[in-house]
Amino acid sequence: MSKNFEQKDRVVIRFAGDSGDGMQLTGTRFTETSALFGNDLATLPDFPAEIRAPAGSLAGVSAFQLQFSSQDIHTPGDEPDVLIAMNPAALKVHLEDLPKGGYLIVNENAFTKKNLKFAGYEENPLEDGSLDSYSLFSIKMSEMVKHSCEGLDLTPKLVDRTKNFFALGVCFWMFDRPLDPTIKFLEKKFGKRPELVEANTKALNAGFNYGETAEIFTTRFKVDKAELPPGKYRNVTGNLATCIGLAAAAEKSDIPLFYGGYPITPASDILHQLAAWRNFGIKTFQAEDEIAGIASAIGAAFAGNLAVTASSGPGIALKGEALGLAVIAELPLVIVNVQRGGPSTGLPTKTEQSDLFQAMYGRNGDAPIPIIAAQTPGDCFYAAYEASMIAVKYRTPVILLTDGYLANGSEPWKIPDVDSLETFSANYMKNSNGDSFQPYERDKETLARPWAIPGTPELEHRIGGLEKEDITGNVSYDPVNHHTMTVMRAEKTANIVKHIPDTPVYGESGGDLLILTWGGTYGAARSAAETLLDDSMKIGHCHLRWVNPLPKDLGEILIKFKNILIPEINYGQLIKMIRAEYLVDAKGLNLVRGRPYSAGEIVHAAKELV
Amino acid sequence: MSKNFEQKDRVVIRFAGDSGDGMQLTGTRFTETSALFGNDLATLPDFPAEIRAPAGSLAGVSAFQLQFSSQDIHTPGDEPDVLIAMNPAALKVHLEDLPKGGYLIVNENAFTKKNLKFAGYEENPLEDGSLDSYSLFSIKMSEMVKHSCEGLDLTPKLVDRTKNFFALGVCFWMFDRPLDPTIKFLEKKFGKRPELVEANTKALNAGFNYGETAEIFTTRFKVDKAELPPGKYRNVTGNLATCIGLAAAAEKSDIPLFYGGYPITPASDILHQLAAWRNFGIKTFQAEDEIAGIASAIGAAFAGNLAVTASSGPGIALKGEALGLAVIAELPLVIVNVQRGGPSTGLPTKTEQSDLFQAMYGRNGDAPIPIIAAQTPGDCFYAAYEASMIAVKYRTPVILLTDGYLANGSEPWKIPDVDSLETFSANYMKNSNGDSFQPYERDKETLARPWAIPGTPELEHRIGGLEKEDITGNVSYDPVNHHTMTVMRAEKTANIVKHIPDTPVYGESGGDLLILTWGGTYGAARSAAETLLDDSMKIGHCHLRWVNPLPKDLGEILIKFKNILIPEINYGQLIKMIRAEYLVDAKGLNLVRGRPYSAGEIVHAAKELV
Amino acid sequence: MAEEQKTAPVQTRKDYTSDQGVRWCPGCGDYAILAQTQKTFPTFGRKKEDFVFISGIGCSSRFPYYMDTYGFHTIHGRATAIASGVKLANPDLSVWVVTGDGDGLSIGGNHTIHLMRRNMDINILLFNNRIYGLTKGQYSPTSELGKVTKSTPMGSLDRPFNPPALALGADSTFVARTLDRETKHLQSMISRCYEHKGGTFLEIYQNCNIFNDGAFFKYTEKDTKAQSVLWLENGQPMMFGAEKEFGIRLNGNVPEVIEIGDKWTPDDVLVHDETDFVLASMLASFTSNDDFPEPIGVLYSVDAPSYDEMLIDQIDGATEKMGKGELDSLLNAGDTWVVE
Amino acid sequence: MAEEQKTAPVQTRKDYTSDQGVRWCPGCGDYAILAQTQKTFPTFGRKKEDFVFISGIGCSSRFPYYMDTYGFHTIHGRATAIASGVKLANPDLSVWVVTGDGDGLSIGGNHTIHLMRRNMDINILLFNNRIYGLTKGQYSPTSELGKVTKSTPMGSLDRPFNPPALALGADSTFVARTLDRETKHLQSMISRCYEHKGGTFLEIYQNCNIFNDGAFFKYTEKDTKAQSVLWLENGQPMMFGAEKEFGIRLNGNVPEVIEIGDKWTPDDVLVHDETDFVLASMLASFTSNDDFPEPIGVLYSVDAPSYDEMLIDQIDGATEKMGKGELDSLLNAGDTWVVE
Ligand SMILES: Cc1ncc(C[n+]2csc(CCOP(=O)(O)OP(=O)(O)O)c2C)c(N)n1
Ligand SMILES: Cc1ncc(C[n+]2csc(CCOP(=O)(O)OP(=O)(O)O)c2C)c(N)n1
Ligand code: SF4
Ligand code: SF4
Ligand SMILES: [Mg+2]
Ligand SMILES: [Mg+2]
Repeated sequence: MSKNFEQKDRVVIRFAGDSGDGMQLTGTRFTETSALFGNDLATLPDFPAEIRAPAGSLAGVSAFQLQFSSQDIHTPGDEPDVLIAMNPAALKVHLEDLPKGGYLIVNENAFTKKNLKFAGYEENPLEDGSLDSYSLFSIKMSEMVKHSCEGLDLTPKLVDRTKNFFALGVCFWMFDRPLDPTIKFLEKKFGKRPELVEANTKALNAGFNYGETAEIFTTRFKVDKAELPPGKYRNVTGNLATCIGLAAAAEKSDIPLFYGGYPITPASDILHQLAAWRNFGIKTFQAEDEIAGIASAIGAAFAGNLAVTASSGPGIALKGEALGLAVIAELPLVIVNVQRGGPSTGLPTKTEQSDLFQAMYGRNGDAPIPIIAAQTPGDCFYAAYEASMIAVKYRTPVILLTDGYLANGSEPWKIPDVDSLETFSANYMKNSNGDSFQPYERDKETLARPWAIPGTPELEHRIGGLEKEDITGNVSYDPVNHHTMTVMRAEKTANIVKHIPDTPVYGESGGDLLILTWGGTYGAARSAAETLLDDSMKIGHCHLRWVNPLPKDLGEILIKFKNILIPEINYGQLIKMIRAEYLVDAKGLNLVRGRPYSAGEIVHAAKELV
Repeated sequence: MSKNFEQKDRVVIRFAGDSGDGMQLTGTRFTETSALFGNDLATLPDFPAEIRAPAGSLAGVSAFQLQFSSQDIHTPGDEPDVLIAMNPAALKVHLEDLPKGGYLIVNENAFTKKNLKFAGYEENPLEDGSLDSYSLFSIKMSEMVKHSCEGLDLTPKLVDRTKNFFALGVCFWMFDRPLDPTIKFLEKKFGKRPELVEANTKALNAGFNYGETAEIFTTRFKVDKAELPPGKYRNVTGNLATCIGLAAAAEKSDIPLFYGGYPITPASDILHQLAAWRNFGIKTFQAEDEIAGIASAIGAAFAGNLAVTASSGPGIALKGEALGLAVIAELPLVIVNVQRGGPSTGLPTKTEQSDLFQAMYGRNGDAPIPIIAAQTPGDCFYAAYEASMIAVKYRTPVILLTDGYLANGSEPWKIPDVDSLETFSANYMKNSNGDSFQPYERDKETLARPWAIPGTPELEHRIGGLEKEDITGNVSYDPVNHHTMTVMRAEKTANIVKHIPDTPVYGESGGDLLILTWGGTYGAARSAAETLLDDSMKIGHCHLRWVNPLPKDLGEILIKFKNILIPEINYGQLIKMIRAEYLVDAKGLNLVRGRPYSAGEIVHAAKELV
Repeated sequence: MAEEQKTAPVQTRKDYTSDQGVRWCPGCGDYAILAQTQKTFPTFGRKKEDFVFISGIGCSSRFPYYMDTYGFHTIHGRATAIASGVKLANPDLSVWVVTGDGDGLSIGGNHTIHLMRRNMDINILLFNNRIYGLTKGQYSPTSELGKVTKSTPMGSLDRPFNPPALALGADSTFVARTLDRETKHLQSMISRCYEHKGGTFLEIYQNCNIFNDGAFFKYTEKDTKAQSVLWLENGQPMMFGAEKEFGIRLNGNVPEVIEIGDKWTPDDVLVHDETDFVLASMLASFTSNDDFPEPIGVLYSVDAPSYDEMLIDQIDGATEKMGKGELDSLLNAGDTWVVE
Repeated sequence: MAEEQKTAPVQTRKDYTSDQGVRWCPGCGDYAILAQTQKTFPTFGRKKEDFVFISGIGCSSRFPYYMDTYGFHTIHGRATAIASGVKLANPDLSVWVVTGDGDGLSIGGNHTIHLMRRNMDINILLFNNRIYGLTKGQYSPTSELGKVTKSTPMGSLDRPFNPPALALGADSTFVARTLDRETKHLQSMISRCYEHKGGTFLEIYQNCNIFNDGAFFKYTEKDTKAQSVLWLENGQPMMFGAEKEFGIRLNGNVPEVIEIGDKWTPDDVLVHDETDFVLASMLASFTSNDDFPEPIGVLYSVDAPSYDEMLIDQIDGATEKMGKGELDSLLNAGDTWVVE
């Protein structure tokens, strides 16, 4: 029986189930398949805090949302068009986001008395009519997979675990996606256990066939390829892109990469990924804590490596003192903060932008550090590359801010041409030209000091955390020298402004409202700007890549707008910097809920303001 | 032979010598004597960085300046009227500050070839005429004390060590001060070694008599008692005043005092002092590091103590993560930062105000903490008391900022009447009134949560660093709750504004220029304001005690002035907060030299601006 | 152990069970440890409001939420330091630290060893699963060399800590080890900790069935357990095996395993003495050493004054000597003068 | 010790003397240690640009400024961690950490023990003066119990660390002790550190004549030295006293001091074996124990692969197996598709 195909520009689909139901995997498979198909897309994994909650509980619900589209999109979407709920708890948690009329696919077998009670349902919502306003597809998935796996030598528990692939099969049918890439994936993942490959493949097929044959679905959807710029693409998460960016910087500059860090959600994957690239000569060191992580990186930088440390909020807090040492020692160093919900342990698996001030000021004394922020998962590559380049060129620590949303979210990423990447090199000091070596004699252009690494004959010298004498680098307690050096450090950072190109403004270059953003808020703000411009509003969107120093043309841009709106996922940080610097009465949008803004929320705030 | 007495309002005297010459002791003795005499005064100890430099070297010079006056004064003075230089290095380092015509007293015996060379003198300045423009008194002090100590059973080295008391005797004569208190002091200090008491007393007397009999001095000076408000006085350093303030808060509130910390210059004396007060039931714990210091304090706070930790710049940086825990746990805690020169190890023995931003933002997430700053050494008492009170009343960590200048400097301090101190109490939760206990149910007025301490029956409960559910305090990952709690924490801090009285403005309440200060810059700014007002300028001086939250009337004050000048010993921190908050084009005075401003520098900057 | 304060009503496990749902993976060894703790505490006859559980961060560190006592789930690695503050503020409390091999030995290693050397009267329960559970499977400082984990895809390069050896090196006054699956032994070790005056260190081998399943099966599963575990009992010869057919003997000062029979009799077997530091060091060196059985039980226990006790003594002594401090005299100390 | 690279010109002490004025108090034990280091290094025949000195903060941590090698005077307690990064970045360097009892055992204790367990090929020189010198005289984690200092006016309440015991507990592969005043011994110990493959821990008793004068006079002054010091030599019986009239004997597994004469002969004396962990633990327990002489020399030395060495092996292995990584293939890894 053939069904109608309805053409769609974009679809938002959300998979939700128990932590044990494999929703992250399911979402990722759908993502990869759609990426390979050629859609533009953006994802939002949303897993529970680190502890595994009891099966079936509200706390244990894990979800993965993605938007895929035939057009250029910037966010994982505001509300889902399709919600897959694998159990009552998932339904309970996520139903409120599904607009009336939305598609709702559930695993009927999971709606047992016990699970219903666990989720806080008095009645079975599949039966009490409370879901009447949605397009409900209640499927006995567990039963189905039991049938499809008949004859295989597997425990009932393992059989039941395949039901996410059944659900995936249904979705693949609905959106007309090929099964092949997923089958190949299964073969690779479970290669050593062919019975698992078979069971999951059967479940996947069963789901697809169910869509095809069951009477219940009346429509299928077509979401065409997006018109992406030509090139070769792959799908990357932000953390992966960060790793590739760092590795690329090391390869291009021919400086060995060293990573010192300590596991923490959501930054750990950076360590995991880099540790797997030993054949690139990359050295990773899982230290005993975050302090040792950055300390080892500082040591590696002193010894001539491209040194990196990464962590998240609380771990970055621990690095503050050592960051000060990197500042005064003027050594290249990249510090990645994959921001998460704070304060304290806060919301470890949720996203937030609340560590901007910590990046600016989280250490003693006047200790300026340049800060760059990535704007999309794929952009983490460029941001990491640029952070490395600036660190080396200017001999300075650089903080790279990403966040949980960027780190775990993914998007199709156009693979850059190796040759297109700006080259840079270590420029290690090789000899002292006969004169006595001056470790704090600076390059006129960059104000960088020489990088003379241990092992180099005749450049033996000593540095340290006490104030240094200008030029010689000797310890100095001289009052005037201290002022000179304080100013020098400030100017060295400010000087990086030279490197920052003119700031592009999307939309109008002047008018009623400028939306000013940094970091992961980019996508939602850009979508909002598109909507507002479609409504013929006189607005612009300006996104900051470097937060410190601020671009030199920003002041001129700001004064061309009557209003300035700064949405941040924090209680007001960039806004304070902008107000202090430009004395403009910018307004903030500050909803601190551990999740990205929807474009709609920014549209709403913009309209309120104008 | 009687000499003329010249009447003076104020005198600035600076003792300078080798680290081994006892200049800090000499200065302190002069200070105590002048304080007892009834002068107003202010002091500025200035010792070399922590390492003991070789005797006679420039790096080893230690100095102590004080201003004493018959009037109300606010600073240790800009330039010395009298410089005592015990060796060539001390002369070399300090001569540039002595105005032409100033009194210069030197120990002629120390001007040996070796010492001269060490200090970088080619010629002996006592002989080459280069000191002609000063009133030079070159005294063979070492020789004198050798004579005065004749017959005592002491090594030549120990005899020579008494020469600082000879110099002190000369100064006592010059300014007509009694020797008695110093002799008593010597008896107490060297009680067990009577020969040292005798030797030093002899040296002191010899110095005094030398003034009396030698032909070289023609003038003595009289600096009358100051008209201080009536009351009982003592001389206190800032660190001592901080300790008394904390102990007083504990006594008044009847909450046991706990101090957990790790030694660091210039905060260590707080630990030393509190450790000596065991009979007050004060518990001090020298932890293995700063993190354990604050961690133990958080534990003690949880268990119901008035918990305190203190450190300086780099040590405070280490406490950032734990501070976040104190914020989310909403426990009373006082964190003292005796600021010093940064970044990194920086200038450990020099003063600076560059940790304001670290206090505001030095931790992950949105984690607001109220900040109070002491303005004079004696004011450290009140600031510490107030910090404790607010911490307990509002169940919040409070940061108290002092600095090296306040901590080591001293002034006459009017001893407060015990009864005049505002009382407060722990208000521990005693029982749950039969209902189940809600650890995050708040007081309507203060937004404080209950303090239910271990050992209390029926109030067993659990708290932690994960986001808490409003009211219950249970772990919550709910997005809306997180926003609610973020706002709540911000408002709880903002709410302390209720407690802050109207901001007094010294001088004009509107006009050409407002000098806005915080912390230790108070004294120089107030002196500058006095000078400017004497010059009939339309200026005011406004000093902030609470930096977070800012007082509610500050905005109204600022707009009444055409210009705002913010002198800070940092590269611009309060100024950014003020510009962001009030959108006023305030200007900074930012000389970062590890030492306090002179009043003259602020006068100069003010005149430039208007 | 602070002074016991007996309380009348008899407590049950329920008294120590909080209303929070337990959130560990099904099958996690943490459940057993929680259960035994909740069962053992009522036997102490102590008022329950006197118990405080402090933890850091990790799966194990969730523990305090499930005990209906005072509890504080703090930050990673700092539980021991925070607990020190609790104990010093109120030495009458019975303070327990729950920590993991990452929390207590990696980031928190320093606070742990300092607590031990100070002999702070605090009980440390270290849940050693030889893995980072909460952050999803990186190797820990107790993971065996060469371990393949998320952060060491080609095998780890660090030699592991031997926790009892470290504790002895840090001069702990009580060092013991037990297993999550040995309910009775676990209970008895918790009781021993409670009874010990001064700091205690109890390492609990705990199975993380998700990221490091079976790490201790050798010591817990029927077929291997008897030959692999040396159950330590003070004053008893060190024998092991299904029939106690093996023993530990000192050959000079070198330990060796002997088989009881023709050549050796039980009299040749070394007798355990909990107060012997050198013996304890030797036993600790058996850890994960294939030539020897794994020592389980109390390796070392000696009495020494605790820090908290000495602090109180110092305060009492000072108060006796100088009189109870008065605020007024504090304010008026030193040289003073009066301005009229 | 990384591979030695011989260099032609003969070095002298001057080659290791920097142009910075030395700024310790006159009489400080640090001078002697500096002098012996500067004298010993030329004997290694190593290119001097290969030496790196890393220190934390403290009087002792000023050390790198005075050595004309590469040097980094870092932050308090982190020298060992920073040194680890230096060594991993360039294993060909000879990396030395200079630290104090506060720097290396108080704030930096954790990094120190982790470096040891990892057997990172770095040499730690711990200047133990049992006091905080730089901050002007607070007690340290090696100060004796009851010590009156600035921060403990009524006496300290912490039992001190025993550094060699701690190092053994942390599984260090080389543990030794020497004295500032024993120039020859000091030199030989520095050489032993240099020669040892893997991490070394050398505790140097150092006199702080300003804040803790005479802490080790018992072991350095003529009248007490002979009876108080046990000079350890591998393979030699443990004898001491002016005439070597005393010895250490094992009574069962309990050590005791014996006097050679009627009852005991040198044959009864225990022979030192640097590779015996239990023996080393026993020797460590003599520290500051009045019943025994103070063990000075190499307590323990065993070979084990170093972390840095294994890391290089792992890189080489991976490169061999997977081929040297190419940026292009890294960029193009995983599922890719082409948009035309
Ligand atoms: C400062 C900081 N660093 C890192 C983390 C991340 N983190 C949480 S628990 C943990 C390790 C957990 O291992 P372990 O202590 O062995 O406990 P387990 O989960 O195995 O019980 C890590 C690295 C954190 N929460 N805070
Ligand atoms: C983070 C930090 N905390 C504290 C200090 C202050 N401080 C510097 S050195 C030191 C202790 C020095 O003792 P030790 O390591 O024994 O060295 P010594 O001076 O005795 O050689 C302390 C507490 C600091 N510089 N930085
Ligand atoms: S991850 Fe391991 S340690 Fe953590 S709860 Fe699950 S089984 Fe237990
Ligand atoms: S204070 Fe002590 S350790 Fe420091 S330099 Fe002086 S004598 Fe040496
Ligand atoms: Mg673990
Ligand atoms: Mg020391």
